[in-house]
Amino acid sequence: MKAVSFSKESILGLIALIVFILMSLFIPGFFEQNNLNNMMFQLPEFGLLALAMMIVIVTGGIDLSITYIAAMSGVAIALMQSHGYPMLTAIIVGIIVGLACGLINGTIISKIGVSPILVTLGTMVLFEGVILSITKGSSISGFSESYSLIGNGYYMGIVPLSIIIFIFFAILTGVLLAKTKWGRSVYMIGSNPVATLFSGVNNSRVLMRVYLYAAMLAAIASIIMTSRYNSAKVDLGSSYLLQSVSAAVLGGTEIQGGYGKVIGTIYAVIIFQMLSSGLNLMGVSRPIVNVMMGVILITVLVLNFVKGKIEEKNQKTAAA
Amino acid sequence: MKKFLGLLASVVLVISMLAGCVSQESATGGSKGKKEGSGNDKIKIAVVPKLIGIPYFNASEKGVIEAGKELGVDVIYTGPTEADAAQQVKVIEDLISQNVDVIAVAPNDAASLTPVLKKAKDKGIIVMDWDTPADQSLVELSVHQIDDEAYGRHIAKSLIEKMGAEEGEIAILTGGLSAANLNTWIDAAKKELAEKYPGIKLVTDKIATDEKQQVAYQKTLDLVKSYPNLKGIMAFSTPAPLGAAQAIQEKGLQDKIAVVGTALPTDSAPYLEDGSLDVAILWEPDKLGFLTVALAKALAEGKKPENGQDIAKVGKIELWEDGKTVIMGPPTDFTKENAKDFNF
Amino acid sequence: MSDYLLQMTQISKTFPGVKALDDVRFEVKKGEVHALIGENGAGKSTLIKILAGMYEPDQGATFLFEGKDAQINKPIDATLKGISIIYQDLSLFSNLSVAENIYIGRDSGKKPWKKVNWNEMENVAKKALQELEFEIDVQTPVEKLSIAQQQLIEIARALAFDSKLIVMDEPTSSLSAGEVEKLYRVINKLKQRGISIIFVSHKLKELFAVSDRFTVLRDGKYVGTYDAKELDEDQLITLMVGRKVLYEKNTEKGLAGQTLLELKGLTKAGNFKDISFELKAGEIVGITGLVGSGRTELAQAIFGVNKPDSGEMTLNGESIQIKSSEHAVKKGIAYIPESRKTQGLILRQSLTNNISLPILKELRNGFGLIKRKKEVDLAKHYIDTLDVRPAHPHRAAGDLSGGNQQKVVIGKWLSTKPQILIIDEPTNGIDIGAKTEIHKLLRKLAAEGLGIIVISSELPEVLAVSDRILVMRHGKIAGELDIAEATQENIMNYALLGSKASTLKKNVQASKEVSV
Amino acid sequence: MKSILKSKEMSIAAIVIALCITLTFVSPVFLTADNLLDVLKANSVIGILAVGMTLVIITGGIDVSVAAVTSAVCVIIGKLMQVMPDHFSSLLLLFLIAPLLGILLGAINGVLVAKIRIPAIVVTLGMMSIINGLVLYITNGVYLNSTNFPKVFIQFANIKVFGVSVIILIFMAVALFTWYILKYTLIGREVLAIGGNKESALRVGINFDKVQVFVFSYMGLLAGIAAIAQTAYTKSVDPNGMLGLELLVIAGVVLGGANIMGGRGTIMGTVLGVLLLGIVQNGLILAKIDTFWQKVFTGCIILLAVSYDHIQYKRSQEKLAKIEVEA
Repeated sequence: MKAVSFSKESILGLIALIVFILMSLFIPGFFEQNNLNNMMFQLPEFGLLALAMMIVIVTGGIDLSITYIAAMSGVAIALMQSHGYPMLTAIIVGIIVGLACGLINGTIISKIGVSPILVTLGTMVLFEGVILSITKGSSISGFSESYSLIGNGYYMGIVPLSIIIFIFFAILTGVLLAKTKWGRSVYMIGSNPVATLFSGVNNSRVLMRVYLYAAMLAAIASIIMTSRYNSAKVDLGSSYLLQSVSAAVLGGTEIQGGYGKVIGTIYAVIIFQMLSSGLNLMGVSRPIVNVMMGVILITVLVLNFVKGKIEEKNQKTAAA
Repeated sequence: MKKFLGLLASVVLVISMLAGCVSQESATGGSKGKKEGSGNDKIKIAVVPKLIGIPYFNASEKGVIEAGKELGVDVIYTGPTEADAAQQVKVIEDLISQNVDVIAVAPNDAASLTPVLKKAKDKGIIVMDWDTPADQSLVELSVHQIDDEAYGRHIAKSLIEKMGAEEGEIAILTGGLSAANLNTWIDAAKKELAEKYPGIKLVTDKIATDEKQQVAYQKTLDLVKSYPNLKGIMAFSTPAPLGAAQAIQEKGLQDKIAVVGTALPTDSAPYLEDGSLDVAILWEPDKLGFLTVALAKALAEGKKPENGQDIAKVGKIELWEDGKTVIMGPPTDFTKENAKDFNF
Repeated sequence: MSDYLLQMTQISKTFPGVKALDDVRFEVKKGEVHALIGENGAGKSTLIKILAGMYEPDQGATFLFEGKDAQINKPIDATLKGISIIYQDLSLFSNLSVAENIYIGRDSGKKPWKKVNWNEMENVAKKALQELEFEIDVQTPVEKLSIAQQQLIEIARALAFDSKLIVMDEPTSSLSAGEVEKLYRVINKLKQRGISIIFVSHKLKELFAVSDRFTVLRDGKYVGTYDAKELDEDQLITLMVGRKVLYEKNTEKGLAGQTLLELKGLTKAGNFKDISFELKAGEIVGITGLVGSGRTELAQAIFGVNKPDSGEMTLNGESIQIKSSEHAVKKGIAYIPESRKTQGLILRQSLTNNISLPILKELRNGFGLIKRKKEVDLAKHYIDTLDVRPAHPHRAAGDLSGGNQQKVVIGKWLSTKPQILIIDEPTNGIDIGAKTEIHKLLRKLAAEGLGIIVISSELPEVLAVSDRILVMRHGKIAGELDIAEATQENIMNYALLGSKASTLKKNVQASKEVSV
Repeated sequence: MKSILKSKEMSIAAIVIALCITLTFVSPVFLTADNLLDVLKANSVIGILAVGMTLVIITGGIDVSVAAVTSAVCVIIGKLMQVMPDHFSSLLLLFLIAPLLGILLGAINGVLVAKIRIPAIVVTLGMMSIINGLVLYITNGVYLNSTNFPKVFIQFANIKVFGVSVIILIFMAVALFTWYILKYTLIGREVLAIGGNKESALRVGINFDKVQVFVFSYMGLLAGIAAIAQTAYTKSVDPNGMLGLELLVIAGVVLGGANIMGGRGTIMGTVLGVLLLGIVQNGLILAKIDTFWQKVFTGCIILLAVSYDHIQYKRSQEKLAKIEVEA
């Protein structure tokens, strides 16, 4: 209660800051325009997927199909554009395709009530299959020049456009979660679905929107990815699946649901991003980077545990 | 739903608002051209494989490292841990930050690398590809181990030869349905069959084996059961021929079904031995690595390769008329007899 | 010296911020039934959990069992010493069979590879059940049993353990009269065998029927230990609450206005059957009956979360089918469920967030964003009017005591301005002071024109608040009584027998049963 | 007890049987001993892991590091076999080392979950990342083929009893043994009890921490055994060969009727779940379904199976009348 100033998120922010300072000091090339820009270009797609995952986890679920939803809308956008449709139409269709995927997840989870991990396991395979049968496995490209600006362009010549899109959606997500009836219900369902239902909340509708919103974020991430990589393919961003779960959890989201903040997730994404870039600049072998990420994930949670123990002890002695 | 529509509208709005102010180039776009006085005059060459940690690219790494030592250049051999285009882009972006002189990349997905390679080029880095072609408008040089078309056809031809018959049923195994280079070879092989061997019947479309030996093994078992008249299997990607051969070995079908595929010699030795794998066709990946570095160094020094040029340790290379496509040479057939002679 | 089986002295227990027990002593003789009593929050359950090895007492506690110094740090220590505990919320495994549930824990602490002997397990279980005269296939999974049956399984478990000391926390709360009698017989048998029993109950009548001695706790402190013969019920209550309290039967009849809700033949298989009654504005209808008689299921059907199979429901004269809880809220129906902690409140969330949850829709500004200030003000309003303590709108609901939590739940529903309020066990687990407060509040709300349905097992409570009383039995309405003619006797007759006629034996007649 | 066990496995068994009947009509090859044994053999490794995962999931946990642990053990025993003499004792040593390694890695998971109270999915996710990274770093992905393996291991891998491969036998043995543990040992019943009601389990003196460490260590043990089976199956070690397998393992368990929230799950169900997945894979080729549509079919079958199972479960819950309503 009194430790408001030391919330999980602010500690994480502090860690992010320390990592940044250390890397800037000790890794040549880290604190350079070029590298900083790189990081800003790389972060949005991962950040958006991590946010999507976070929201789902806050309700106590998980979405294993998220990267394939992204790939699905990416393929839709690529197909539309390569068939000569205007960029905006293509983007809208892409988002609609993503939402349709979310609708499938949402329907089975919220209406039938099957557990999210099972449903999304199934849809993950299903979506992958659908993309494969559409693309025959090959990558689809043929984007307009202006489309590539979304992922590669600068706004006003300084800030990467994609990071602005990310910030926009991060704020949007933050506001939706903290300030709307839906967002509030998301936390409530994650904390106690029965009591929430008994308070007149339509749990099923809230869940449906959660999976739709996650799918929409995935679709936005796929717009950035397809634009950046100039193509769409079945495994577009597939390596982000477990990373986004890790980022959400490192960001303080409780895997059982009920708690999770946008800012925490963003800090976690930034930490992952800096680690990956920094260690690469140092020439650390790629697999070792993965090892480090695992170690950090576990270490932070052990630290949280220890911190909790100490606080408990302090409170006890204070009360006695 | 209303809210989502609203959201959508606002997204569109924001995009259109921003669109006016967006440009490809950063205004403060940093240093064009090569960094001066980096303290180290050695040429820095980065070689990026599709992924690291698989035998094929490990073998290439050996060649790259060796070339680095022998030719006196700094080499960096790094790539993603998964064959994921997104990760590969990151690796290259990080390499750009390290101010290398040359980047040679084996793209997982050529199109997806175009923007980042363009960025590298703009920074004054020489861009080339190896193993698999990238966007040809960006690369200075394209080093091919093999002529893809010829390679695919060669594999098909070898299969027919090993089957000992110009008709019958065959099947194709592949690493992943979305692997571009494998698809190119498969298409070439199919073309060869269609053109020259009309008696050959492909029983089903290529079957994915997830780059895993045990999956290839299972699928082969299923195949020989479903198609009892199967005479031959072409297996693309390095684990696939091993799995296929293992199945043949176990079911004792060495004489009935011919297996031809793209595998490394040491791995295939146990199967070549008893004929469950008839021939493994590949090139020598370490040579490819070596060649890539050698040509990269020459390029950084301003020298272009020539047709028929003899590269030490590699041999005569072939240069296409476009002036940038280099072919290392014909594929190597690894057989029972010669497999022991290779150490990769 | 040692005719004492258990001697606990200088027992204190501090939780972060609270001193739950303060220098308590508790001594149980061999072969006696010892009642542990006190209001909710007096520290009974903390004491029991210390005895059970679930909690560790603060420094300085002494603990003698059979005259010897005893260390009980883990539940297994208690089990090995022969202490069995029957918790009020039961400790059963719904996925396991009756036999296993009875046998479980017997081997705890033994080698993990010890072979489970299913035959022995079933024999032990059968024997224990025989003693309880409870006939059931021991292979039945517990999830298929009714609550009353589950409670018997729990008792059978303690019997099967050959325990020296059995703690029973509210063992009769869902037993029928016949089953209660069986339990008494079992208790007497155990006593004769020299087994000691600690009995925790709110039903004073029951306590006097079985107990030899009482130990009274108040506010975490030891009040005293008394012989059953030296006290009467009034004295006991005074000891417990420090003052004399009893609640009065309701005499002021509410002003029944126009009909709000009418049910006609509402039926759901396995839940309730052929329910018909009406609720008028300004009146309180009490629904009572044993736990498991279908009361809660009926309430949830009205609230839209348990859809009936057939029957008709009219609201303000219009036929309606409530499709969901959201729909119910929209139509002005509020439902306060029985379990505050799991169904009524979201414990980890703040009071504000809990109170505003049903009406978030109305707290939005033009952009659809929640007006936080208005929300907090609303919460403050209900915190003040209902006198919730501590009156801090940002505290987590879980930090509050039971009575205050219940007020928060009521506040939550009042914020929706309902026309019908259904409240299930309104004062379950709430101390007596808060109980009367809540009763008064309900009467006040009715006087303001609300139609209220109170579901309760506590007859004094039903009598204290209702204008009319419906008694449910086996999913049907067994009888309806006007407050003027209602007595505990005729209610119990309906609940147990389905008729007004009194054929019950004297000791279950609960003539003057006072529940605290 | 028996009746409910049956009903829980009923729906999955029904699906498996329906699929088998369909496939028998589609392809005459399906219902041959040869094919069925192949299917069993191909899914033995997943089956062994799924059996262990069943225990983890019954207690309400999950272990996504199984594939990583298995490949780590594969790599280590593969390296060992390169230097082992061709003697029977090598085989014995292998059967000692592999399970021990597995137990060690599993116990680390268990301790982190039980003592530090980090959610199982997070611990094992971290472990997966660490182990995979290390394996890749150390091996560089290099294959170890059977050329240098002791002959005795190859002989062992080729053992068949009445035409049934030793790998299937290992799977069967593991399944039976685990079934026995669950049904007849104290620890097995404690696993079920904890899954059923954690709070009650604590009250009756079950040591929750101990049981959690046990299930994760047991999972590790089976991962060690699975590593032997995998090596015997492929007769080589591919450090990348198990990537992504954890999802299949979990899918097998939950298809088999285990509740991901804990409490519900049987070995029989899991074996059926794994078989269902295996038969689908096998059937897709036998039924000559177009390559590109195979995943679509698999996804649909998973979705149908889990939805069907859940609807059945909900119905059975509805039927469990809590109140004896008078007629």
